[in-house]
Amino acid sequence: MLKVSNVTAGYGRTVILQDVSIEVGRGEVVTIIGANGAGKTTLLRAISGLVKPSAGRITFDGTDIAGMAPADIVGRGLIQVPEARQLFPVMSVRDNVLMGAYHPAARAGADRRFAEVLDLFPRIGERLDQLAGSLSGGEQQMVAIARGLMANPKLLMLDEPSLGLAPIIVQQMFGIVDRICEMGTTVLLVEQKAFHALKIAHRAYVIENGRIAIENTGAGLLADPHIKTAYLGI
Amino acid sequence: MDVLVQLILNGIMLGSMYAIISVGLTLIFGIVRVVNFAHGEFLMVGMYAVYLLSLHLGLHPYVSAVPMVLMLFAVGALVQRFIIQPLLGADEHIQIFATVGLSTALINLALLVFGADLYSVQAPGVRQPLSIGGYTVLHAQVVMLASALVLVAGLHLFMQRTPLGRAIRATAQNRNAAQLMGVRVDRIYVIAFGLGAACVGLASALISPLFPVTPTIGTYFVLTAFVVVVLGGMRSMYGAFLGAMIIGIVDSLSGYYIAPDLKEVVYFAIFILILIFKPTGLFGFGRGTE
Amino acid sequence: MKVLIKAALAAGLALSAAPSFAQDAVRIGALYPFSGGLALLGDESFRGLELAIEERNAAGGLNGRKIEMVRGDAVDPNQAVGEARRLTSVDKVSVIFGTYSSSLSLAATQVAELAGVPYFELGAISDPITERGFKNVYRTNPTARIFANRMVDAVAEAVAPALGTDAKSLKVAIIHEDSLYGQTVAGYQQARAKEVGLNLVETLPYSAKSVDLTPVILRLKSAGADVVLQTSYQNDTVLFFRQMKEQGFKPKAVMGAGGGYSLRDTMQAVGPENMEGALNVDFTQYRTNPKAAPGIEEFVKKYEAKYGTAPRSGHSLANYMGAKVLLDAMAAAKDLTAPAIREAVMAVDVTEGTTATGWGAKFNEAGQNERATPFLMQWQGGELVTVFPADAAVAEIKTGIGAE
Amino acid sequence: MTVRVSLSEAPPAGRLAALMAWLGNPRVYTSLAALSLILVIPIVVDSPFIVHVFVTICVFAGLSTAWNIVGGYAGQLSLGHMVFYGIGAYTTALLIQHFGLTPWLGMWVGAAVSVAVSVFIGYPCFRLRGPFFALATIAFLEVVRLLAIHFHGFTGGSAGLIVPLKLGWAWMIFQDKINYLYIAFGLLLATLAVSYAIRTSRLGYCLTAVREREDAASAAGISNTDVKLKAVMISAGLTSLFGSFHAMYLTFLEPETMFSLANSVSIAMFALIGGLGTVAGPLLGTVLVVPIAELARGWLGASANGLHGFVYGVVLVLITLTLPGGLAGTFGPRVTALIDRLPGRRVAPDREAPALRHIEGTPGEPVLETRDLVMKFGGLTATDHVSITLRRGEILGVIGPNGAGKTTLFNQISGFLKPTSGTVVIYDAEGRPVTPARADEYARLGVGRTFQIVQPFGKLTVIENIMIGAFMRHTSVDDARAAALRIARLVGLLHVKDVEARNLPIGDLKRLEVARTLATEPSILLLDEVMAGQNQTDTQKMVELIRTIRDTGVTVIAIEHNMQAIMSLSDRIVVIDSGKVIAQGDPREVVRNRRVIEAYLGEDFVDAQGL
Repeated sequence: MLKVSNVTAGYGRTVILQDVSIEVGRGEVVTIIGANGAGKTTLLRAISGLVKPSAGRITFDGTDIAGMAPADIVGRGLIQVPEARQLFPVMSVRDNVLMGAYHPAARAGADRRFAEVLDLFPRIGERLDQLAGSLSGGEQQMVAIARGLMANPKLLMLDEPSLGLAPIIVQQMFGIVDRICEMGTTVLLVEQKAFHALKIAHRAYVIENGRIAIENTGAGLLADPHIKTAYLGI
Repeated sequence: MDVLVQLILNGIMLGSMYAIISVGLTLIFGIVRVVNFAHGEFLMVGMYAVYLLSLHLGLHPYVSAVPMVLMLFAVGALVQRFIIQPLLGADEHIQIFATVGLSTALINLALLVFGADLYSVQAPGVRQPLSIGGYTVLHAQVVMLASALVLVAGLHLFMQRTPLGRAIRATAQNRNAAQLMGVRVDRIYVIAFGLGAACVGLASALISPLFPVTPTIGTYFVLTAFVVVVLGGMRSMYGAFLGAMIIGIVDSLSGYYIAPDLKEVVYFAIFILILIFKPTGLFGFGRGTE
Repeated sequence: MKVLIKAALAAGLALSAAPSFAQDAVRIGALYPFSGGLALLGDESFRGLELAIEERNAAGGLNGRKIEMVRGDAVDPNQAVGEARRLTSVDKVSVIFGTYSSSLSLAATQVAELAGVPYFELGAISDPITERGFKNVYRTNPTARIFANRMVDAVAEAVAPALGTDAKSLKVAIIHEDSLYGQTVAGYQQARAKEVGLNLVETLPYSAKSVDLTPVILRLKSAGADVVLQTSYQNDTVLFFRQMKEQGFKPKAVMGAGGGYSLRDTMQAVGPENMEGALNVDFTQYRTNPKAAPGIEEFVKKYEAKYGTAPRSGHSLANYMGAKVLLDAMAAAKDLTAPAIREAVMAVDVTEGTTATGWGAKFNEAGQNERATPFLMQWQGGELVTVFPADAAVAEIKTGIGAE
Repeated sequence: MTVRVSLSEAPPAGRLAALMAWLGNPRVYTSLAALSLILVIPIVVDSPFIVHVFVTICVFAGLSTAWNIVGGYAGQLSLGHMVFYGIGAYTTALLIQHFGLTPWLGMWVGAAVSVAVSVFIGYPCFRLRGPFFALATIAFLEVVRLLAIHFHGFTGGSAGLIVPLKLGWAWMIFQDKINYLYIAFGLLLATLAVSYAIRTSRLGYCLTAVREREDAASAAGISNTDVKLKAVMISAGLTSLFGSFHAMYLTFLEPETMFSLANSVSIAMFALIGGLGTVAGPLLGTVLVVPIAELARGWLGASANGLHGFVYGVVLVLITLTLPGGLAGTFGPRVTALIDRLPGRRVAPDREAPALRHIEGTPGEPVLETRDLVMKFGGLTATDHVSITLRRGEILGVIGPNGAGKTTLFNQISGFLKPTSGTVVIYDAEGRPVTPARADEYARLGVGRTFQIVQPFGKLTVIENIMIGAFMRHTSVDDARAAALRIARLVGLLHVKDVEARNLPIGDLKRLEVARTLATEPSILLLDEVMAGQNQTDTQKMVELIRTIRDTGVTVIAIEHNMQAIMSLSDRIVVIDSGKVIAQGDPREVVRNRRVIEAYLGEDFVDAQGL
C-alpha cells in the first residue's frame, strides 16, 4: 500500500535520511522505532509531502506521491498525526476535530465519523467547547488522534503518541492505538517506547542515524537483544 | 458635559472608520504575518475607483461597495501571490521594503494619473446631520458604525462557522498541522491577504462621501491604523475593533482638551508605551514580541 | 499633451546645458516645484512667469535681447539648493524667478545670495525671505504679515460694519494648519489682534492631515466664536466647512488666508451653498474690478489661449504681475550685474491700481515690495468676488455663512 | 565589494612598512581609488551643480552607512533614523543662534544629544522584533517632528530656522562650494572607516551573531542588548554629525525636512539596494540611486508628475524580488574575486594561538548545584524538584526518554529559563556561590552550552562561527581567529573552515555547535545530544574529544540518547523521567534499575523480560 524506496531527504543541504526503504501493506500495523534524532519524524514528513526527498520514490496505492502537495497526499487518505500533537491551541476542541475533515475527500460521512470519534474518546465529547490549548497532555493527544481519524484515513501515521505523557496516560494511549488497529485501519506507528509498539506491530523497522538498521516482525524484534543495546547501551 | 458626550460620540464614529481599515490590516498581519505598509494606498486606490464609478456610471458610493470589495480582494490576492509569496522565506526586512516600495509606486501612480487635485464624490443625503437628543451624527457615520459592526460580526461568523474560516484560523495557529489536514496554506494566505484588502475596499466606499480623495490620502489613515492594530494585540479582530474605538475617542478628546495639533502625539505615545510595556496589546489577544 | 512634450524638451535642454544658445540671449532661471505634492500650484505660478516672458519676447525682448528660460524643479529644500546651484553655475542665469513655496524659497535664496545672483520671489509669503539682510533678494508679492494684518484689519474695517456692530464686541478665533504657512500667518494674526485690541478667544493649530476637525469646531463653539480666521490648505478647508455645518456651528463670519479658500475645487467639494459667504484674503483673483486692476482681463484671455483652460488660481496672475515689474527693472538696468539690477529695482516706482493685480511696486531696502496688498474676497453664488477695498470690489460684502 | 582586510593584520615590524603592505593589497587600493572618484570628479568637472550632486551623495551615503550599522549589522530595521539627523541639525543651528557656538563644536553636542536619545529610544524598543521595531521608530520620529512643530518658540516651528550666513571655515558656510564637498567627503570617509572597523572587529561579529540567532549569541556570552545599544549609539552619533553638516549646507531647517519619514525610508532603501550589512553596500546603493533620481526628476519629473516616483517604487519592489542580497550581496563575491586577481595580494601569516584559560580548583569539589528546580509551563511540570550536584572534573551523563525534561534542565542551568522555583548555584573561580541573572552572564562565568537543535550562524563561515565563541575571552580579531583555528583543528572542522555554516551537513553542524562552545573556554561544558546524527566513527571521535576536553580540567555534563556512547563516557549518570530524577549513580548500576528500564521500554517490557 505504501512503499518508500531508497529515499534520501533533509533540510537545505543537511541530509537527515539516507537511502531509506520501508513498506506498509494494507491492514498492517508497522512500527518504526529509533532514538531521538534518528530521522523518524523526517521520514514521516517526507511521506506527507512536507519535505521533498532529494532522491528515491514514495508510492501510495501505486501512485508516486513524492513531490506532491501535502493537501493532495491528504486527499488520498494518507494521514499523519504529528509529533507533539500540534493542535490549534486557540480553537475549540470541536473545531480542532472538525479540521480533520477539512479536505473535500473527507467531507462525506464526516458527521458519522464525528459520532464514532466521540464514541472512541468520551473525554473529548465532554470538552468540545474548551480551547484545545487548555487541555492536559493526554487529552491533547486524544484530540490529535481524533482529528486524524476524522480525515477518513486509509493509512494513519502516528508520530510518538506517547511523547511527554505520564506513564499511566501512556498505557491508555497505547490502549487507544490498539483499538484503532483492531478496527482495521492500517497504521504506521513511530515510537520510542519500543515494547508496546512492537507488541502490536506486525512488522517493525529500527532506524539509526538516518538509515534502516534492522527490519523484522514485531515479535522478532522484541526478542532481539540489539534493542536493549540500542536503547540502554548494555 | 454636552461637549464631552458629543466628543465621545464623534470619537466612536471616527473609531468605526479606523476599525474597518484596521480589521483588514489585522487579518493580513495575523494570518500572513506581514505588516502591509501599502495598506493606506489600497484605500486610496479604492477611493479613486469609487470616484470614477460615481463620475462615469453615476453609482452611489454605497453601491460601489460591492465592486470595491471584489476589486480590492483581487488586488490583495495578487499582491500576496506575486510580491509577498516569493518573499515569505526571505528576511522580514525584505517584505517590509517590498510593501514600502509598493506604497511609493501606488502613490506616484495616482499622482501620474489623477494629478495632485482633490476629487470629491457627491453622495446626496449621506452627509445630512442626524440629531439625537441634541447630539449630532451624520447618516454616513451611522452607516459606517453599522458596517463596522456587521463586518466584525460577519468575519467572526465566517471564521467560526465555515470550513474555510476554520482553515484560515488553523493556518494562522499552526501552519504545519494545517498542511497535514489537507489545507493548501499558500492559497489560504492569498485569501487572507485578499480579505484584508477587501475590508479596505469596503472602507473606501464608506469613506468616499466623507473625504475627498488625493494621492496621499492613505497616509492620513495608515499610521493610525498601525496604532490601532498594535493596541488591539495584532491578531485579533475584536482587539482591532476595540482599539479603533479607543483611538477614535482619544483622538476626539485629546483634540479638544489638550490641543488639536498634539492629538497624534498623544496616540503615538500610547502606541509606544503599549509596544514597550504590553506588547500583547491592551486586551492580551496576541503577542508583539514574536 | 503638447505642453508635456514641450516641458520635457525644455527639461532636456536644461540638462544638456547648451553653450550653443545665442550669445545675445538673456538667460533667466525659473525655480518652482514642478513635481511632488506642491506641483499643482507650482506649475500654476510658473505659467504667470511664462506668459510675462512670452509677452516680453514678443515685444522685442530685453532691450533687443531674447529671454531664454531655464527651468529648475525642486520638491524639497535640498533639491531647491541643488537646482539653485545648477541654475547659477551650470546655466549661468542672470537672475532667478520663483518659487511659490516659502521653504523652497528660503533654501534657494541662501544659495543665490552667496552666488551673487539676483533672486526675484513672486509668490512665497514667508516674511524672513526678505528679512535676512540679503542684498539680492526681491519680492513683489505681499508677505504673511501683510496677509495677517489685512485679515485682522478686515474684521474691523469690513466685517464689523457689515454686521452693524463694534469690532471689539466680536469674539475672534484663529485656527490654522501647523506647517510653515499656517503657523507663520497665525503668528502675525495673533500679534496684530493684540495690537488692535480684538477679543481673541482661541488660537488652535491642527495638522493639515487631520481626518477629524470636530474637536476644533467644538472648541470654537464652546468659546462662542463669532469670527473665525482660518489659514488652511485644501483638504482641511473642505473638512472644516463640512464639519462646521454638521456640528451646527454658525459663526458670523469665516475668513481664510488664501490657500484652500481660493480654489474652485474646494468650493465644489464643499458645495457652493455651504461656501456661500466665506471670506478670503488672497492675491488678486479674477473677479476683481478691472478698473482697479488694469490688464487682468487681457491676462485671462492670454492664459486661456495658451493653456486651454481658465486660470486655476490667482497664483499665475501674481507671478505675471511680479515678473512684468521686474523685467521692466531689468530692462532699465544699465547691465545685468547684481549691483546694476539692485539699483534699477530700487528705482522702480509703480503706483497702486495700475497693474493687473492692482498692486503697486516700490521696494524697500530689504527688497520687499511695499505696495502689495492682498484683497478681501468672498464666495458668492459659487464665485470668488472681490469685496474690499471698495475700489477693487465688484460686489457688496454679505454676512453669515452658508445659504439659508 | 565587501572588503575584509584590516590594518592590524600587519606584522609589527615598522609602521610604514605595514602601511605600504596594507596599501599593496588590491582590495585596499581598488577601494581607495574608487572612493577618491567622489572627490576627483567634481574637482575636475568644476561645476557647482555637480558639486551639489556629490555633496548629496556623500551625505546620503554617509547616512545610509550609519543606518546600516543598526539596520544591517544589528538587523534592527529603523525607519525613523532621521530623528538623529534632525537632532544634530537643530542642536547645531540653535547653538549658533543662541550662543554663537561654531558648528565644529555644535555638531559634537548634537551627536551627544543624539546618542542620549538613541539610548532612550533603543533600550525599550530592542525587545521588539522586526516590523514592531520599525513601527516604534516611525512613531518616535513622528512624535519628535510634531513636538518640534508645536514648540515653535524654541525650534522656530514649521516656519523653520535660518542659519545666519556668516562665511568662513569657522562657521562652515562657504561661497566656494567645493569646501562643502571636502567636509562631506571627510565625514563619509570617517563613517565608512567606522563601519569597516565595526564590521571587522569583535563588535561586528557580535552584532552579526545577535542578528542571526539571539540565543546562540547569549550562549557565547554576548549580551544582546549591550551590543545593540552600542550599535545604535554609534549609528545615531554619526547620523547626527551628517545632520549638523547638512544643516550648515542647506542653511535652512524645518521639521518637515529634518524629521522626514520619506528620507528615513530612503536611506534604508539605499542600503537595501546596495546590500544590507555590507560595508560598501550603502555607498553603492546611494551612488546608483541618487544620480538616477536626480536625472529621472529632470527627464521624467517635468513631463509627468509622479512618473519618477512610480518608477522608483516599482524598481524597489523588483529589487526585493530579484536581488534580495542587494548589489554587494549579489555581485560582491564575483567582484572581489576579480579584484583579488590584481597584483599585490598578501596573505596574512597565521598567528600563534593565545594561551588557553587556566582552570583552577580541586577535582571533586562541587562546581554547580541545582536545588529543587521546578519549571512549569502552563499546566505541565517540565522539571519537578530536580537537585543535582556537578563535581569538578567529572563527566555527568543525563539520560531519560524524550520529553522527560532534560533540555529544560539545561536551559535552567545555563540561564535561558528562569526556574519557577528553586535555585541554580555556580561556584566561581574563588569558590564563591553565585547565581547569574542572564544567559550571557552564565556563559562569561564559564558555563558553556550547546543546543540540541543546532544554532549555527548560517551566513558566517565555520571559522567565523567559532570566532563568535572565542571573542568571549579574546578581544582582538587576530587572537580570536587563532584560537578558533586551534578549536577547528581539535574538533575536526579545519577542512571546512571557510564554508558558510548553512551549507554544512548535520554531523559537521553538531561539531560546530561543540566548537563554538569550546571556543568560549568554559570550565563547565553542557552538551545537549551532540552525538545525534553522527555516524559510528564520528561518535567515537566525539567520545575521545570529550575525554580530551575533560582532561584539560573542564567539567562536562551531557544529555545523550546514544546509550553506548554515554555509558562508556560518563563517570556518573542521572536519569530523568517526567521531570523527576528517578535514578543516579554509576552507569552500570543505573541501567539495571527497574524504573529506568520501565521509563525507556515500557512497564510491560520489564514484566515480559522478567527483569
